[in-house]
Amino acid sequence: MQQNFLQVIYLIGSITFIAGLKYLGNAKTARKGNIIAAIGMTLAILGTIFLYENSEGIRLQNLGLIFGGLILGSLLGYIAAKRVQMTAMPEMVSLFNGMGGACAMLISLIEIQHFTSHGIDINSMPKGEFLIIIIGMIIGSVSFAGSIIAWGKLSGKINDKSFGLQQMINIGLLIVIFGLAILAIVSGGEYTTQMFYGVLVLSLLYGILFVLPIGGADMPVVISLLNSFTGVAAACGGFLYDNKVMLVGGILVGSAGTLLTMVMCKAMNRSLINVLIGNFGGGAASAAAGSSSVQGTIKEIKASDVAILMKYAKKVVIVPGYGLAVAQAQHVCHELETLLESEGVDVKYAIHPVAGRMPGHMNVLLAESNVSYDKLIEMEEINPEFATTDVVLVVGANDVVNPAAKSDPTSPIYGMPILEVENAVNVIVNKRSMKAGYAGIENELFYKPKTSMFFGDAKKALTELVSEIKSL
Amino acid sequence: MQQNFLQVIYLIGSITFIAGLKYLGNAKTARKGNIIAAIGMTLAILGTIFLYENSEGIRLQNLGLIFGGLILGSLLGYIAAKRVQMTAMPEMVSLFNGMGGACAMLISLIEIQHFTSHGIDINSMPKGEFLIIIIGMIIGSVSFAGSIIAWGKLSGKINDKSFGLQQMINIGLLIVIFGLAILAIVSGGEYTTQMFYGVLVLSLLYGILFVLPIGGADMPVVISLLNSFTGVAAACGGFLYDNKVMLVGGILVGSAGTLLTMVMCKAMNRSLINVLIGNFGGGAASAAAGSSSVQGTIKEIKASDVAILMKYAKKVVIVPGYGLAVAQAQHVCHELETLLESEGVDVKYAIHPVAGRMPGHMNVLLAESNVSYDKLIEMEEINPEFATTDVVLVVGANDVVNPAAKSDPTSPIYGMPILEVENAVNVIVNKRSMKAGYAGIENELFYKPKTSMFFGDAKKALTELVSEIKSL
Amino acid sequence: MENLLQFIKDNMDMIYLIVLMIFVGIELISHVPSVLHTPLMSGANAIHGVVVIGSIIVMGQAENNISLILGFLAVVLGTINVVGGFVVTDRMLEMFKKKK
Amino acid sequence: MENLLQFIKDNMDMIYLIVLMIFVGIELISHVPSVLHTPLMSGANAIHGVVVIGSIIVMGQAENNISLILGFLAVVLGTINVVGGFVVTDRMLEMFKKKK
Ligand SMILES: NC(=O)c1ccc[n+]([C@@H]2O[C@H](COP(=O)([O-])OP(=O)(O)OC[C@H]3O[C@@H](n4cnc5c(N)ncnc54)[C@H](OP(=O)(O)O)[C@@H]3O)[C@@H](O)[C@H]2O)c1
Ligand SMILES: NC(=O)c1ccc[n+]([C@@H]2O[C@H](COP(=O)([O-])OP(=O)(O)OC[C@H]3O[C@@H](n4cnc5c(N)ncnc54)[C@H](OP(=O)(O)O)[C@@H]3O)[C@@H](O)[C@H]2O)c1
Repeated sequence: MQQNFLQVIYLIGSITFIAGLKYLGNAKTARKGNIIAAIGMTLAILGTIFLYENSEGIRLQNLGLIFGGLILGSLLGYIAAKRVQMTAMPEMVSLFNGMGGACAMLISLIEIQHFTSHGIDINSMPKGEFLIIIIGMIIGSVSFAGSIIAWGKLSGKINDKSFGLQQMINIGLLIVIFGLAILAIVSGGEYTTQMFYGVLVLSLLYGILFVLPIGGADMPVVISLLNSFTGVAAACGGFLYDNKVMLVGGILVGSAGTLLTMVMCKAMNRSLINVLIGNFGGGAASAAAGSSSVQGTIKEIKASDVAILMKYAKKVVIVPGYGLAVAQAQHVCHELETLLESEGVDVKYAIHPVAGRMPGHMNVLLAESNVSYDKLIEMEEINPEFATTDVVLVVGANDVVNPAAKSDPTSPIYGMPILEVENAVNVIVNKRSMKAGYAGIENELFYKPKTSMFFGDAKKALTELVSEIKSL
Repeated sequence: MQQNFLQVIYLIGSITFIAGLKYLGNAKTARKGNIIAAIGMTLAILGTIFLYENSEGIRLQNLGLIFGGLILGSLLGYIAAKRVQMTAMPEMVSLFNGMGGACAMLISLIEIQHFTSHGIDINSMPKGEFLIIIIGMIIGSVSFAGSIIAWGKLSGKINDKSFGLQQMINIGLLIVIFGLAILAIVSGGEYTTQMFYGVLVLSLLYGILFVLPIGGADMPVVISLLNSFTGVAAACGGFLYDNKVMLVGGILVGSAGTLLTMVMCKAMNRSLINVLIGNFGGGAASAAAGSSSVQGTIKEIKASDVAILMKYAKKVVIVPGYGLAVAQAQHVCHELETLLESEGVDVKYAIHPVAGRMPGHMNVLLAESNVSYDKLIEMEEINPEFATTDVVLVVGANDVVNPAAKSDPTSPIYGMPILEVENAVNVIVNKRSMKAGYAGIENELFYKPKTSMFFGDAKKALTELVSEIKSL
Repeated sequence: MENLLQFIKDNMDMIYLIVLMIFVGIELISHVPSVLHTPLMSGANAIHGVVVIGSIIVMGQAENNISLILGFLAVVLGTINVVGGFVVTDRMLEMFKKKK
Repeated sequence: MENLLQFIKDNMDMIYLIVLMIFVGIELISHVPSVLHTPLMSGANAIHGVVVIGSIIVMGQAENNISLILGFLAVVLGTINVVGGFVVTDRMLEMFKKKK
């Protein structure tokens, strides 16, 4: 009876996961979706604790410790999630993802340990079960180790490291891991346990080596991929315990995550293979930046002149980019916007889908400083408007306004849709130097007669600009 | 072994159905999707014939008759599908749908007959099984009878018939059907078999009465609804025989069909309830047509004047509507288009999503007369173009160009997006009279100074127009 | 209540299948352009012709004449649904293909 | 080969479940605007935290100290994944809400 009830709870949980993910895909319902899934998860967890019986009808033991773990985990998770800076969210997600992977890994470890601690020969374990345990462990530990590295890179604790034979070594490692795993399952010899632990160690190593060479800016894609890995690891747990809600949740994240990864790659105009092997977001970028192919003279402009231009403009469009996020200039940017609006200037933001370093980065960033949602205009909508714009202020953006994406078929960003700022009357670009952005390529826009460069750190430059406008 | 193999075949069949339906939803892949699903279906049918064993391990008997039925059915289906006129496709679909419903109904009948012919008390049948059989029969026969009526109405063999208490009677009938069905299942008395046949007869009657009062123009919606009914009936069969491919195919069509029905209603700016109860597509329309609220004078134009206007235009947009289909004027319309193009006029077609009497009606119709796909422009795309159009020729369309949809909140079509032809320099409307269209309402457009009425049957009028242009 | 729970438990796999199929069906349709509604309806119509499998099973176990006749009829009608459905859909879609 | 077929047959329901879930997952994502990618990733991240249920089950059957310690760790980590995931997603989405 109670078991049947638990199954119904699991069904409800599964439905909330699907419905939640569906709602998450729509801006209007996204928050509701998240809450729905969270409620389903709570139900499923509490149901398990109070109603679960194993095949012999025995209830769960150690309830005290379980609750202790739940409370401790909730506290830690809640505090971490509440404390994290908006700009540090991607690495936070990566860290949480790593925890999930570690959890899957530990489950497999305990299952094996459980078996061997009774002095039973591990080879007597049903093959199917062993297979699932070992797959869950491999995926879980790769996801764990990889996520930790991704977190370290994004938060600047670990640098890109790549050496010559990296890809070869990784592929070799993968082969060894799966070879050893198969051997452990079928051999039936006396070293099965040792092989199992060998697989564990190598998987962790692989997770590290897999993520280490990938450029820091490609991390959102990698995190999304590791996310779907953890989903598959959770699904393995569902198989193992014949637990439908784990299976549904796991596979759902596995498939949705894989597709999301591909969609993200596409928005950046790159292929997944490229991200994983190409190493283009990291070292290569800085290397390429040295070789300048675009020639011409640039025009500098001072804050006081920018102030005059903007104050007497009818319509100003601000193009935020990665530099705005790095400089944490969103608040002063909002101040600039309200100031101009109070002077009767029409101010809008042009949001490129992959500006910044994560999808929606600019929306999140500007929303943090209370910029109204209506002022954030998507690329397709704003592009026709540039023709009627007096001043475009590009703040820390580079690739997303690079005309090479439209004109130069040899450019690595060729084909990516861009913000067509050159149609405006004046273009003012704020950045610290002439250095390239993420894609590591020169930007012809900076050399156009219409364009004036307004050098400086975004936060400082905008602060100066605001005080200049005020003093006019 | 063979049973396992059959299960794999069913799995493949199920996947082809899902993938097929997915591909059908995209113009580029739609044909492939249809073929994929057809292949899966063939596999599933052949697999069943050669591999199926019942729970006692007995193979299927009567293979000769089964093949005979398959061959006869294939021939009839193939010929009917190949012979049918493009414009008669909706009623053909309805007829096919009715066959599927009849098939589901017959399965239930045979199951019961099978039971009783062995002299076993029908009440000893497991309740769950009986429930499924009876539900399958009710839905199947409603779908069968309803589809036949829908077919009759669309092909003009049956007229709309509605009388005062229609809705009351239908609801009462439904209550009796389900009451009797429940009684048959739970009572266990000696009249169970009689009750079963009673349910059958009443269900058929309900199917007839349900569709009879609905306006002919609402038939596409009704067919789509009956389509999803047959899906559910097929799913009942899947339950009965624990047959996954039937279950998957049935539920897929059941849920997709229900949503499609709703989407279709929405495109016509009507609610499903309205279609089923409202009776607005039929009698009401002609009734309302009498009461004219729009006043003004109309301007008539002769073919020779239209010819001059069009020949010396730079850009002409043709707006096809239901009248074009009725008059079968698509071929002469294409002739007109090529003639004008050869004179250097830029000719396009403006396709409203619900022009005609089925979604996509205009596309299908014009494609039949070999109009190039690039010339068919969807509403959202063509609307901004009217401003630069010299002559709009409206052929047998009415509601889809009615400005009341935008300006008059009391109009039944208020809120429906329309083709904004009034922005063009000249609007020429071809129809036979001043009668209303499907929605039964007056059209202010006809009284505008820009508009000239070009009366006559579409085929005749366009033929005349073509010869006038030639003789210029 | 207990009965109901037991029934749900026993048919859990079916229920998951049904729930998921409903999601799949709805998701598949919700982004379809309106031009494709009629072919889509027609294609779905052919797919529910899968009910013919039920009639084949029933026919293959028929023992008396009434069953045989009704079964034969069911197979014929079901097959018409399947074959006619797919062919008519293909004809509709043929018209949509891009012409040069 | 026979083994494989038998295995497939025995796990047919699971296989249907998996296949359908994959369809559902893909369909759900394929029409999502790119602004929502990060919250979506984060929400999905919280959902796979369902793995914590596995750790609860394993923990509830643990008998020796190593299992207890590892199990406790697993529960804590899994819970961090779940709670942190949902909370951080909510925070992200909070920023998207329309402000007047
Ligand atoms: N959104 C995503 O999901 C995502 C994920 C991964 C990769 N990407 C990629 O990231 C790129 C995004 O384009 P983007 O235009 O936003 O950025 P970008 O092309 O990377 O350019 C950023 C620019 O900001 C400047 N900058 C850095 N720090 C600054 C500071 N403190 N003050 C002022 N300027 C500063 C840099 O120039 P200086 O050094 O001269 O100041 C740099 O050129 C695209 O190539 C996209 O494909 C996006
Ligand atoms: N597409 C769908 O899926 C679907 C389904 C159901 C309902 N509907 C509804 O159908 C309507 C479609 O709009 P529509 O503009 O295409 O058609 P409409 O509003 O029904 O108007 C058709 C017009 O064609 C004229 N006509 C009839 N026979 C003709 C002939 N032989 N030669 C020339 N003209 C002829 C009629 O006027 P005369 O009698 O004066 O000639 C009539 O006013 C919408 O209201 C829509 O909601 C659409």
